[in-house]
Amino acid sequence: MVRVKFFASLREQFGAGDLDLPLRPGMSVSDVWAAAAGQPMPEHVLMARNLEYVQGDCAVEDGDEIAFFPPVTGGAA
Amino acid sequence: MVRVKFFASLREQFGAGDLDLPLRPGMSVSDVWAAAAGQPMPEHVLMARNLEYVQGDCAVEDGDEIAFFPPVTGGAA
Amino acid sequence: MIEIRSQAFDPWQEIPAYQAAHPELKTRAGASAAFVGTMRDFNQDERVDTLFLEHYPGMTDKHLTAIRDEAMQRWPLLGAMILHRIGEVHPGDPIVLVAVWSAHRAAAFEACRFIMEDLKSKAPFWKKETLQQGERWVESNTPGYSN
Amino acid sequence: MIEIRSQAFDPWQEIPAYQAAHPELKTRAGASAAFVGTMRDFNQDERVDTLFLEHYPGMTDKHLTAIRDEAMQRWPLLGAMILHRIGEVHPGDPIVLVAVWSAHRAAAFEACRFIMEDLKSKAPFWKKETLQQGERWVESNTPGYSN
Repeated sequence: MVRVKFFASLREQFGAGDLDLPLRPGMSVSDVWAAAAGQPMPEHVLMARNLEYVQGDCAVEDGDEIAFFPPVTGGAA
Repeated sequence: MVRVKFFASLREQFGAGDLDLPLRPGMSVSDVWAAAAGQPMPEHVLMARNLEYVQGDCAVEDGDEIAFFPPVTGGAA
Repeated sequence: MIEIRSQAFDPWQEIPAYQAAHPELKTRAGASAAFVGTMRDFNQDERVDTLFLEHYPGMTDKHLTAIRDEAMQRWPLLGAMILHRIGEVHPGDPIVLVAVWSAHRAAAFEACRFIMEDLKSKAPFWKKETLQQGERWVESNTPGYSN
Repeated sequence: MIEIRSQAFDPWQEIPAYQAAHPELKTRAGASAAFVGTMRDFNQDERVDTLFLEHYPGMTDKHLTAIRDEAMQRWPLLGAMILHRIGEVHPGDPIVLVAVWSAHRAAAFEACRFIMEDLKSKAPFWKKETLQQGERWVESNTPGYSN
């Protein structure tokens, strides 16, 4: 199983809750996006695997938490 | 007349009070030092004329306030 | 100290509270530098009424801790605090506080700015603005260096 | 606000007091940066008991005002305060406070540091340290940039 999370505008677009997906052999983070979102990934989407930033070609393992979110805008001014 | 002031270590060395000197024609700030201190100027002494930093060759006028002091050490850390 | 807080805070009370909890700073830290980011009532020429700050719990903590640890490694800091708001924020409310302590000022100035820039580029927070009409997600941060 | 003060002050009370006196900062200043320089109990490996801060009245005011004005010209600041102690100071006492406010953070960080460096190199203050044995004038300031 892979736990999928979306944040901010992506969360509003693809659903507020967490999503569990079955792990397929050789699955990458981009594959998780395709399976969960069902459409091409927009530009500038950031990806994290188990709370660390990764690229789309990063391999996914059973039990991973994969997150997708837009550019971060913390802080102020 | 020229009002002469020393600060910090120079004040302790050359007297705490202000000093009034007669103005001589063509007098520079360095000449004021020589007349007031009676010895060569140490390295790194800073000079001000009427509250503005100047060099030793700056001309002095009647009524000026001339100050001599070591490198400044305000602020902290 | 790293904290994500869902309630309003006063940075000028948080800093002395941190100092009181770290009494060794008092006579050893010759320098402290602090930055406070506050919600403005205008952004991109539009009036903003409220701001909602979302984050990624777990990842936020982890990244703020990593940023603080990297700053402590790069500069000889005696203390560092990062406090960040989440939830609903109103104009004039502080959003982020970064404060650092060191023996001398160069480390304090540089580490404070480093932490703030790293936070803005890496920590997973997102802002949604409520305008006079409608809402919008803030799409990117303003640049942190003027050149 | 520019002030030379002969009594101890608490920077974390002075900053909110300045903000309270300038209510326009509250929702317009997205960024504030502050620096506090505090007396340490050690300098050059020697224990320091007290510090006496002398200045050149008139010239100090004039130069701090000029430094503040130059910073306001170079960066779009919404507010700036410089507060500097004179007289007898004890370990842990704040000596200098510089705080600035601006819409965005780059100006706040840069102006705060500029004011502090300019103050240290130009404002006519001098420090005399009382050690366990004897006294000494501090001869020069530590460098403000690490490179």
